[in-house]
Amino acid sequence: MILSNKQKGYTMKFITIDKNNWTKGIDKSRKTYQLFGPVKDENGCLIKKLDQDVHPDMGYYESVMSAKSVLFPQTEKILFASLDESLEDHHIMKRAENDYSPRAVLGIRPYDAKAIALVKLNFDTKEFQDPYWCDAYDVTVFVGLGINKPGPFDFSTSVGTGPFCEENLDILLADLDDKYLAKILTPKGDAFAIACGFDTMADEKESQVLFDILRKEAEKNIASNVEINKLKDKTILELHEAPFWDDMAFSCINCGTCTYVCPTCWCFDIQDEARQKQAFRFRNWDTCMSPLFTRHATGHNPRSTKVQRVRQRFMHKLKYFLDKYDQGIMCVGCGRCVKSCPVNIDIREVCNMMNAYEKQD
Amino acid sequence: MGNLLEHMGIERNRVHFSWISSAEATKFVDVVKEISNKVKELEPNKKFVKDYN
Amino acid sequence: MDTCIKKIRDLSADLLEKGEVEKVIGFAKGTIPMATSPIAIQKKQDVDKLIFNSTCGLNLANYVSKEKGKIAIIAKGCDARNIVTHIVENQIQRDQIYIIGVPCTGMVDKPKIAALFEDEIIEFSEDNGTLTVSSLLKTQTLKKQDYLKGNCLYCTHKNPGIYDVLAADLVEEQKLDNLFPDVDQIEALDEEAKWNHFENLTKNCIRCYACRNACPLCYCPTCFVDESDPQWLGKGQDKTDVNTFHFLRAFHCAGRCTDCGACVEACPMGINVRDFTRKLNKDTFLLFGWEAGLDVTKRPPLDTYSPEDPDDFIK
Amino acid sequence: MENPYIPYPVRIDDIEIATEDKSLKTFKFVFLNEGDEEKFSYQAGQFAELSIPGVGEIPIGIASSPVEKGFVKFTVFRTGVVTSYLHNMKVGDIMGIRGPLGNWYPWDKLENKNVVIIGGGFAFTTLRSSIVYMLDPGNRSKFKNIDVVYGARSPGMLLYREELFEWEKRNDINMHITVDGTDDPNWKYHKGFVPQIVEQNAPKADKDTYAIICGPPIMIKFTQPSLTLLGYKEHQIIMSLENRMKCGIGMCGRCNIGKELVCKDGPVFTLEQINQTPKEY
Repeated sequence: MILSNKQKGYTMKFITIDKNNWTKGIDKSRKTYQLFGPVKDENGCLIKKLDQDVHPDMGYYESVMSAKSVLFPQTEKILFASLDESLEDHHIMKRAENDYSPRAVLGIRPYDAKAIALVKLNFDTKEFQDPYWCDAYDVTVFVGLGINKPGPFDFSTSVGTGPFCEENLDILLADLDDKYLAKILTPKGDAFAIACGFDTMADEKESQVLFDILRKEAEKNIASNVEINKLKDKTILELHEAPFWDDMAFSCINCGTCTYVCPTCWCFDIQDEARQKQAFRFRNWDTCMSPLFTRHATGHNPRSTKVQRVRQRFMHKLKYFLDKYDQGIMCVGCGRCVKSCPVNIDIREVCNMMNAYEKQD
Repeated sequence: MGNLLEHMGIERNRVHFSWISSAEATKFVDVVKEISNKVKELEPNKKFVKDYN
Repeated sequence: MDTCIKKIRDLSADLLEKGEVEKVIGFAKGTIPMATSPIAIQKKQDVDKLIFNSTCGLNLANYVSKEKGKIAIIAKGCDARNIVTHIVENQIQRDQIYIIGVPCTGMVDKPKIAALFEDEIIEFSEDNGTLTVSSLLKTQTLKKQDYLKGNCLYCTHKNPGIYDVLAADLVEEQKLDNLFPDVDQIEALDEEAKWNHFENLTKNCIRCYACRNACPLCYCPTCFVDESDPQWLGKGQDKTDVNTFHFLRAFHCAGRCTDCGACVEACPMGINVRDFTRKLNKDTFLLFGWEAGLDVTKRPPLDTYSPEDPDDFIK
Repeated sequence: MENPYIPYPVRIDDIEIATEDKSLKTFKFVFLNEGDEEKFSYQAGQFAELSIPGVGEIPIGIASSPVEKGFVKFTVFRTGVVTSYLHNMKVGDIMGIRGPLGNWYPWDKLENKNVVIIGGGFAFTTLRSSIVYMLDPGNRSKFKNIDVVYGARSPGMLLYREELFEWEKRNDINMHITVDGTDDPNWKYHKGFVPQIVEQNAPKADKDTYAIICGPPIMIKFTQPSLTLLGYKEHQIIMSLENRMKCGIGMCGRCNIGKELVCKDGPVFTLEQINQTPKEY
């Protein structure tokens, strides 16, 4: 792990950050970085861009939405063109100018950072790179906050991540009451720490021991889990034709909540809008729960029923993704969909059901 | 509908309802005049307008 | 409440055994505290999955439209009102549906309870109007009356108005001098403040359409927001598009909304969508003396014409 | 980094009404920028996104053939918002093309093989591209026998009629043109549905014979048994699928059948591959 950074000749290090200096430090970084982080309002906690006078709520318990929007806004202008025929370049589409100055996400949950690594498999491929997502990814520093007390619906350890998972993070913070112990994992993280003026070195051995203790303690407190060991060996068709989908999908109202709160769901729609002499092309999050997602212009719909759509979501996460990339399932165990689903369809139950399913001959 | 728009903070005088037969040309002209005057008094609307920038 | 659950199960078992219905639509226990999940029971041996408590805030009428066979449904006051609406709007026939009525003592406001805790709730139980709620950090005992959903506070139809059998004794309806104090509060604001209220209300909306999809009234084969030809509004997060969706959806429910609160119950972002619909409920009540879902023989006011209809808004 | 969402700017060079009911038109586009044609180098069977700024995009099979230079052609059925808009556009209008996208018919594998092409209705576009490609003097010798079964509702609904009748006259390709029905007394070709014509006229399969099918789902469904009857194995039946698409580059997630993405891993699959995925097309 973190092999790429070792290749670059970077050695990871530890620093301590006194909480009294935290706000001053991150404010200092604003000269070069746009900051994102958890903000609470009357309806809960969201990961948002932080205005000058807003600071991240590092004691936050859980955010309804994940951090995926930092790289992948729910609505993003991707192209524009002029429709004014008196102009030379009318009707020729160009890339919309978005801001790709450096940004840092503060207090991201380790499993959300891992989710971004999974989403990267979709947006950064051998054949095509999504320039909007990839450019945002390249300029983003992920400053994770280890979860000392995982919530009751966190099942991250059973899906290959965990409360102190370091994957895809540039810095991992451990909350030690009066201070943070920070593990600077990459040069990108190092540059951010420098921009904040955080430079109190900590002993490497001691710090690592402390991280290990915190991690073990936190992992011990995870009360929820799923079984995924047998998913790989089943065929797509046997799971697809399993008898449990009808009952499982009955209560589903086909809203997009589960897909929108999910840190690993990346599906999107492309929409054009025109106003006066300007044309815009946007992309918006989309959801496989909507019948429109797959409906042809002719009216034909390969997934016209609710059951087909619910099955698609779980098959994609727990089987297609696993088979396609061989990087585990497309779920990081954050439990957001479990909590937000209006009718309480629980991915843990579905996953266990799929894992335990044996075809009857 | 007028009530709900007003409830959401749209000025009452921006929304008008009228029932005009195709034969009532003068009524049509009068109503349009009256509406344009009332809306002009309100200055440009900033609500329910999309911003593309 | 426990005797009511037993009655629901016994009645359901009986109906299924005699083959009088193909399935019973009710609520099952959820996998996390305060969650319940609509379920269709088709076998007698499964009736023990049925439960009923103060967290059954969704509206089961949402699950019966377009049903072909004979079904039974567990109905609170508001579910029953929406069944009436379904019958009036030809979404289901009266003789197709066997209604197991449950007089309701109100549903709880889950976000309001959750807000009392810093961490997550791990246990929830209730006994005769007392709620016991625990997180890892603390346990609290609450009076259910203080934590009712917004729509239950102003509910004057707790008893199902239509049923084939009751699973519990009827309850006393509350008498209210003012049915719409929440609407009055917004009406008292000036234009700017009203506008800000609604902009702020929907600022976190993610357009998941849970409100629409949880609503028994929203059974259109293609909703106007999904229509592409013509496309009525943009599909992104532009706040004008977001509020146009909420505004028009509310209007499509004018004179039909029973204020069951399923929209708010379903919203993952804690938006009180009822701020839109309640205004129309108040207007139809004041203008036409109308409350939806009380009478299977009456068409909703926006569906009928009478010379007495108020027309002072029209020139 | 190349931005895969930015279309190449093109000008509409010609518009031809393709069928008698005017529901299909063939658009000929030329690239505005020098060099774009080369970047857009494609194979028969691929598709592209036709991109109209402010209106939207639609994935359409490329009807011109890699051996035809200087332009690209698409035949478009008017059905949704974008296609209706496109049908109202004029010669000279500027729009965009994004591609080429997806995979293509397996031309390497088909070398020295007999090829049977089966098409129905307006899904004949990439098949036209393929036939023109195979008949090209530089390519014809690479293939053994070529048979084409193509059917439409009526004679006036057949695409590329003039070319069809030209091919009919050649002796290096066996044409089996059919219509569902016609009252034209001079109609000298077949009458009947595609599956039935396939059963009666297509060559029996040996290990060197491959069938390429493209058509509406219902035609594909009913043609499969005919081919099986003629001895075609699953891996010898090659199909092109159409699912709703947006990005065309395997990212937006909607066009999957199982773990395969029709836009990127397809649209061309063998029946053998398709039979291992859920039938969500």
